[in-house]
Amino acid sequence: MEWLVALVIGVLTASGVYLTMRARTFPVVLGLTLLAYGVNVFLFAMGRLTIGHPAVIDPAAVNYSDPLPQALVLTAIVIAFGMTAFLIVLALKARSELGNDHVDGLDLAEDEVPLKKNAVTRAHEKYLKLIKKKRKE
Amino acid sequence: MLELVLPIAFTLLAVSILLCFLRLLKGPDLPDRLLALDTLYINAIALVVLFGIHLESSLFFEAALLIAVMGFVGTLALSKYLLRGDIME
Amino acid sequence: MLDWILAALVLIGASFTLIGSIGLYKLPDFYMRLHGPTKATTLGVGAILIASVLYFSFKTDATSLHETLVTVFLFITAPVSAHLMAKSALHIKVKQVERTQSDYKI
Amino acid sequence: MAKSSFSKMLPHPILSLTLWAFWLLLNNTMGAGHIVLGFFLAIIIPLFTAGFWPEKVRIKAPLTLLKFLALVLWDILVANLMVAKLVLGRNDSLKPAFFHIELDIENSLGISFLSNTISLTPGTVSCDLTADGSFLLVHALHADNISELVEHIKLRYEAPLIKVFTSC
Amino acid sequence: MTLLISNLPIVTLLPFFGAIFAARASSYNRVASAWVAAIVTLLASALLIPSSLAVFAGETVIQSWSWIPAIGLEFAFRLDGLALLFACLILGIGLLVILYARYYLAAKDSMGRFFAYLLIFMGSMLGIVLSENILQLLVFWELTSLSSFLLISYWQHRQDARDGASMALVITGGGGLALLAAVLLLGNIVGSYNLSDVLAAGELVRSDELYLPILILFLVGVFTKSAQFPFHFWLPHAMAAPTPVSAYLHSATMVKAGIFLLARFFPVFAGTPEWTWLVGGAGLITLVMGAYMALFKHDIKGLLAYSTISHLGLITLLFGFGTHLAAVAAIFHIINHATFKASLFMVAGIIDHETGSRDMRKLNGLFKYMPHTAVLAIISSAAMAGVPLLNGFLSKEMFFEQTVSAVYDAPFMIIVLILVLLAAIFAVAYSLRFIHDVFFNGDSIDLPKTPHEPPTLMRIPVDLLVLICLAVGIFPMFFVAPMLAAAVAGSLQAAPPDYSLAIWHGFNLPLVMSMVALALGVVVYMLRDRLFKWHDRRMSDLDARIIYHFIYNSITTMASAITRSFDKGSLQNAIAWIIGTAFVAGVIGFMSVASPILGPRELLPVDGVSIAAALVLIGASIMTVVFHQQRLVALVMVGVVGLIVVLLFVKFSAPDLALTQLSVEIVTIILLLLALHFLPQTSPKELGRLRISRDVIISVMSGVGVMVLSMAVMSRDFVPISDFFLANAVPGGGGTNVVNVILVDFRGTDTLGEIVVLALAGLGIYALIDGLKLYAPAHDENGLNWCEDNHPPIMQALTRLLFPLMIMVAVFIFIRGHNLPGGGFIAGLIAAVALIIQYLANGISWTAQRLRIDMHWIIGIGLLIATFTGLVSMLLGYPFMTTTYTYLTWPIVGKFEVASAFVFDLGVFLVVVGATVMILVQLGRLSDTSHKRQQHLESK
Amino acid sequence: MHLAAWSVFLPLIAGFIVLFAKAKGLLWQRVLNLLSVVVLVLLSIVLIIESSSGVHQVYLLGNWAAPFGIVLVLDQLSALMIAITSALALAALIYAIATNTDKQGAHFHVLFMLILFGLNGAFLTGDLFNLFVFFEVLLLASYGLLLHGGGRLRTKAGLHYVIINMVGATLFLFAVGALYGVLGTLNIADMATKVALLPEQDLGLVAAAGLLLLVVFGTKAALFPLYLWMPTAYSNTSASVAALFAIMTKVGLYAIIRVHGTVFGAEAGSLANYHMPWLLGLGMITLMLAAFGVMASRRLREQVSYLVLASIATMLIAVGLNNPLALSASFYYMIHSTLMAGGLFLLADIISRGRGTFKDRFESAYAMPGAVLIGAMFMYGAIAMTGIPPLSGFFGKILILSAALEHQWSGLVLAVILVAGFLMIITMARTGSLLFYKVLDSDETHNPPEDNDVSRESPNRISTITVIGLFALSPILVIFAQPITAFTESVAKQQFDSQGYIQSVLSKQPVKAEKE
Ligand code: NA
Ligand code: NA
Repeated sequence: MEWLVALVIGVLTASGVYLTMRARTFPVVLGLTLLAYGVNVFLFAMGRLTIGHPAVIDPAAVNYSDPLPQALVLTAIVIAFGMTAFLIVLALKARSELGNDHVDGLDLAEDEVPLKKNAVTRAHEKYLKLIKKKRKE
Repeated sequence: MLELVLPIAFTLLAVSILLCFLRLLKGPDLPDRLLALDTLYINAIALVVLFGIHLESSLFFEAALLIAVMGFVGTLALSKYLLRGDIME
Repeated sequence: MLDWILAALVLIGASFTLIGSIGLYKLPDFYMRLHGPTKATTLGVGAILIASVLYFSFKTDATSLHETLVTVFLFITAPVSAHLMAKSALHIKVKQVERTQSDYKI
Repeated sequence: MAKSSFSKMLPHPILSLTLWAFWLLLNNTMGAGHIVLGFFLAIIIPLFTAGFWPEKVRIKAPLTLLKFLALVLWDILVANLMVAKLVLGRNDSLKPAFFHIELDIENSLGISFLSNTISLTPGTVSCDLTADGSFLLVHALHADNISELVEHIKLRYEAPLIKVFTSC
Repeated sequence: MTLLISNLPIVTLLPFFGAIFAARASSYNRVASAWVAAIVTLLASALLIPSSLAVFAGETVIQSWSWIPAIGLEFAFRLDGLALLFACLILGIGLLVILYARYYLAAKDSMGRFFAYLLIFMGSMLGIVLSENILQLLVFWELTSLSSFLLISYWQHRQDARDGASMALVITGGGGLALLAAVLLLGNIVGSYNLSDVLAAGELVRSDELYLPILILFLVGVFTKSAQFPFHFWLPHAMAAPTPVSAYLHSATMVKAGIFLLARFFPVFAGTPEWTWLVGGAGLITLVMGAYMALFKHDIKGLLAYSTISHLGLITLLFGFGTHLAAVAAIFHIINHATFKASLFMVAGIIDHETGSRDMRKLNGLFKYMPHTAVLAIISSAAMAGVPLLNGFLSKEMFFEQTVSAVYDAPFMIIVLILVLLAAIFAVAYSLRFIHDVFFNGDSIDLPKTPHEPPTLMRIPVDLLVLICLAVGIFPMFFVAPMLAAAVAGSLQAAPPDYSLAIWHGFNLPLVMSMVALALGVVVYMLRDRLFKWHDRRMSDLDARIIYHFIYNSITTMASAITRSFDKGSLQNAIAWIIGTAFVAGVIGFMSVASPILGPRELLPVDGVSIAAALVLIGASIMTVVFHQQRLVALVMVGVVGLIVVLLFVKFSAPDLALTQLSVEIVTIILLLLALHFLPQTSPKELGRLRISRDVIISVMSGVGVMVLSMAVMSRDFVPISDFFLANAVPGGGGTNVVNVILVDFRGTDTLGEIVVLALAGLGIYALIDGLKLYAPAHDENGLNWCEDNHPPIMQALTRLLFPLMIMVAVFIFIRGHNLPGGGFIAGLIAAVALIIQYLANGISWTAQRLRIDMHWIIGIGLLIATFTGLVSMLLGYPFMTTTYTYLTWPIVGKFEVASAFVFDLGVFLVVVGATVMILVQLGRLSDTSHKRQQHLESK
Repeated sequence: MHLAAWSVFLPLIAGFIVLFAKAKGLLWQRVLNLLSVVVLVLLSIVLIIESSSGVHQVYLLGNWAAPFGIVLVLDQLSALMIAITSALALAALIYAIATNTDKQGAHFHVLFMLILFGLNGAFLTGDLFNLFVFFEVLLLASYGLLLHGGGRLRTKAGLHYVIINMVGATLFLFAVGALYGVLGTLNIADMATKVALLPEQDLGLVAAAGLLLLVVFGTKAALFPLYLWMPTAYSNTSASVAALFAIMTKVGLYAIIRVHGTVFGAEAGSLANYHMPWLLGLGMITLMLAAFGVMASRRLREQVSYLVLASIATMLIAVGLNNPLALSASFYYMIHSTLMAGGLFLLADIISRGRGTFKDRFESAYAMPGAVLIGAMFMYGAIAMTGIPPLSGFFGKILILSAALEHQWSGLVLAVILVAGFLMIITMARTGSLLFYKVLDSDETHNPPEDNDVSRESPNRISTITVIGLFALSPILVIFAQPITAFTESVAKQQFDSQGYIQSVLSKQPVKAEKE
């Protein structure tokens, strides 16, 4: 079973890392979310795996899972949530300030293929033009 | 008897979640994937309750309850997203 | 006897859950797939929950009825999700199989 | 005067009752402590959530409701077996259908109950409600005769629900 | 009397304080600054007198205080003959320069700034020569570089001044750092930074294996400061400074600081072949090259600058000989050069000041306009050329004598002799040019001003200096002998050798050399036109400055290239570095000890559901990556991953985690959906194969790394501290849910921090969204209009029904948390979700009307409750966050527990509700403001 | 010891009081915040005095003995860190108020207080996971502060900063988790005792986790190759925040000294000090790259950021030298560089405001108002920061260099520090010359455009005084070098006495319940 969990941690981490290294904010947020899942499971697993022994004191129980990593993971989950929330809002702020959702503020990076323009992107462009015009005024 | 049936039940559920996952992969449209996710949530309830029976422990009941209470919120939000884009207005 | 009932319930529950997923997997269009989970799973989960009620009520000295709440919630929420998923699928014009009879055109 | 302060204290008595029961179920106990605690919560929580229930819920015929629920439970059982058969069988023989049901029920909670019921029972899923609330769009997994199906739904589910819920 | 035991530091620091006054004084009166400077100089000189008497009596005055004992830095001063000689030059010439500058500076020049800088320089220079501690010496050393920078760039609007200043700073500042290294290493060998100790440890230093590196570093410091080849080129560019500065810093004092060090450390370093070759070699080259270059400069200050370089080379060469007699000659020449060169610079300044030009091709026949100045110039130049009866002649004779005696010792030194003679010839030639080309040689061409004599007071400093040249030249025994003897004794740290200061030593080889030099010098000057042409054709490109600029630019370019190639401003790059480094660090750490990967712990068996769930998780995780360009799909995949993680927590006995993960998961999906509305729905496709492969490699490596790490740990046994928690949760914490007891009791501070994080996220997001306006699409990607039905009634009705039930569940989860899975955090999330569903189903305004609570308050009150629960225990004499609990028995209700941790958990609950709702609702409102803005824009 | 705990709780309480004061208006928030920071400064002075006895003061949060509960530990180093932080915070706050920075967005004062909560907590905690929590607190507050005021570049820098720190947080958890998984504890002192007794076959995991942790702290401390977030973040945020951030990198450094110094201290067996060569080597690379960065900078704020990077690199080198004298030197240098960097960031802002539309770009601009004073201050700051005599930077550097002499890499260390210093000196000379000497002549063809004149701000008196106040500490560091180095030596000595720390933490007993 440990191998399975280790594999899960590994895959979550690898996927998370890959997405975190993407150029657009939203995938990065997803990547960090996966990474957080990965590290939470890791941290949890550091108390070793136990089946059927929750750390709730019970006179009948013979042993318990390690409660400490669980408490740590709980804290870590909350913190990761706070951070993710902040980041996603920051991503919106960045889109507003930079005009795009590239992490470096580029409209189109060198190695990206421009998206086909659709109704929304066209409307967005129009909107940006309007704002520019207004700023000039 | 129960001891005999439980492994079978678990196996059925295992197949069930794999089928949901296959639908999740195939799509083809977003509502399909959404439905797969929703079904996974419900499968999870079954799994958790069954697991509780298996372990003779009621400590997992709240997990099942919460999945029932909150699991649908994700589906709700995603559907609303498709409908309105803006889920909170 | 209880053991047999429990076993049956558990087996029924698991089977119907599986059937729901089979429906999800193999039915030809989205609207049809919707039927699998919304129904099959309710009974599937329901049966297992009843098994749990019986199990904990009889195995331990206290009656355990709180599982019914799961069903209550599920009966409220599952159809709402289905309704909204269907509504959104209709909205974005997800295809239906040709043979669908309809007084309504997407 | 006394009545109004009572209704302020207990804006939704049925709800409070439900919540009390709910609490005891949640805790899986009939212990004295929880009966007291549940009682207080059953009073306090509706006060807090009162604003979210704009219209008063009145259940005219509680017995009808109970009968209705039993009926639905039975139908769900049947529906499951039926759908199981349809699902496991050859799917290309299925005759899916979209159809509208003209609603006579006006209470929104009633409509919702109806919609849920439809979704939970034989081979139908409620898909949309028209903006004015007068038609419900339903999808059937397999419908040989649509108008029969509509009639069935209206009679079996809508009629008792109309009895139970009165609209304000 | 305290004055007497601390007069040296006062002398040194006085000019620094004077600088402040000088800077301030100019705002009252233009000339006041000059007065301050002069008074400070006089005062310092007066303060020096008592100690000077002791020095002449053969003593070395040392005054020292402890400063940073850890490294042997003392606040220590020393006055011996050498220091006194230099102090006299600094103060004496300083005073004359101050007087001169007062007239030299134009009306628009800031007097205050000038004299302040000058005083800072003076103090720094005094600090160098008076320091007993060589670390402290270094402090002043760098200060002279700095003040020189300020003085050269005094006319800051001029490009040449700025360039010259920065070049001087680069060279001398860099040299200073080399010197610092030398001093540190030297101190390390000697075990002390005090000169007395260092000077006594010459033997030790010279035999140390680091002697050569130290010597080289030391000489880099010396040569840069004293403009020795190959570092000489900054000095001519420093001539952009006002002429008083050139006279003071760049001929009389600062450039002598390097020479001073040669004299100072003579007993430590000198006497080895390395010393002779390095010091002598550099001196010789500098001597010859400077003399040659001087002749070809058309700018009179340029001529003087190269002449200075040459004379400094001469002095360096003398020290390079390494003999005591040569050192005497060197020190003597220091005095002489300071006097005649300072006066020459002042003359150059007068010419510039009165004619508006320094170009010898324009300046001609000035004798008839300024005869007095001309006479002064002629005398000084003669001294520079080494004409008898002037001071320059005496030291030059001594110099020739030393060279000749060196030839006796080593015949190949004849080359040196020839080169020295060549330099002397050129010295005569350029001296002659300075006189003839400026004061005679026909009439001036296109001068900006009509020349005339300068103001008398401006000329007086020159008069005095020329007088000294004559006095020393004619009566050396009377005017200079005692000073010289004391200085030599100070430098050599030994009795001075026998030498004679007589004007006439008989008809010997040095005299012949002098005569030859004078004669051939005249000849060379006569041939100047041809020489200039030849020089312009062949030699004018030879300029060390070009190499300097090449090196400087190369370093700058390289710095930019390196910086830009590493710091590309690319986030992806930065993350790749961090993760890559983490991987490498982990691997290296693991490999550094020969530990096996797996331990002996028994593993759990695998079951089918686990495999299936793991497959789903892995598949969904990979699909998130595959579908990341279709964002909504990827989001659904993340949802699946989250769900399986919940199941994983259930499976492995962590119900609290399962509940938490589930609630957070739901809130996260809503959060991301709210945001996704304002973002593009798809990402552009990436083409960069290289980058993608790099990223794949990094991700796979980190995945494998983490997997191995977790497996390595999980397969080992360990003894955690958790048994304590299990044992004490009930008796100590009053709860059976150990995880919750840890959270609210054992490690309550973590939880406090955690809710602060959440509160901060809420507040931070509030601040971010404040005023944020985005583009809210009016239809979806495919151009499909949004569904008209913004609040589907069925959803509305049923979610309202759910609301009280969910609140009940939240209360339930909250209350039981201490004993069973649950707690304030999960309960808070459930309550928040309950509220958020209302917002989703019924809209913001509808819900907000019914929920008139500012979430700021909820957060604040939550924090308050949590913190004050902790503080209450402090009132009772226990540490912060100490909890307590008790059991009460009430009628009907029965026995129940009351725990302070419960109150703390209530705080947690409130913060979670407040922050979560605030975050999501803030985001939700965004569309409203954005829509309004769009309408506003479009209506225009 | 209650007092030390108060240095953590005071900013927390002040934080939400300031939050409540929002309703009362900005003035109230300002006054409350200033008051709190002043109290913190006074408190930190008391803490320094209190800690100077050399005894570790241990505070058992929740009255649970270590290693089970979380402990706060006050020693001389933590007292010093708190003092530097408070002093810097005071200056940053005054400047923010003087320039109305706090008006540019919501919740400035709350964030400001809570970052102090996080910082002081991080400096005092003796628990590794609790350190993580305090890190996250201070980071989230720092995100808010960094982004305060908004703007294109700032937002981009903030985005990078946030994401990188989230990656860092993940790494931190991996490291803490692995350490717990092997050692079974979270208390730093307890970890040290366990590492010393660990069998060979488990040592590799601890070594890996330790280096991973070094990467985490190294990222915070801006160690090569992890520093990429730092120059952009510092150069694009508001001045007062940048000034406050001068302490942020030191938190990473502090964590290395505290955690690695204790867990992998002299008694750690085969892992004793195994991280030191990394610090030293990477520190030297960082220093060189920082010097290049200073040369390559195109804006003043960027340049100052690289100067700060260089200063932190210098400290890392000093720590990596691993001897008490060097550590003492690094503390001396830290006091100096943190305060000077703070001042320099503020000054850069004054300059930027004074140059109008030219901002802090390296282009010739029209002479700024008050150029003489500002120019002098700039020169002063540059001298201090690049380590030219007679200001404190030079002495800090000499302290480090003389501590390096006995090290086997002494030649290299000397060369790197001196060469880097040289490059920075010449570059700063060029900068000063460009900003203050090479001004556009407003008389000639380039008349400053009307609107340009308007946007040039005269230096605000209070902000100027704030900078001068920070700068004035440099000569104090020089003049009173004897007592100050004596103090830093004692701080360093205490750090080298890991056993003292461990014993104090593990032997502290909870308060016994009083008799009923
Ligand atoms: Na919205
Ligand atoms: Na230590």
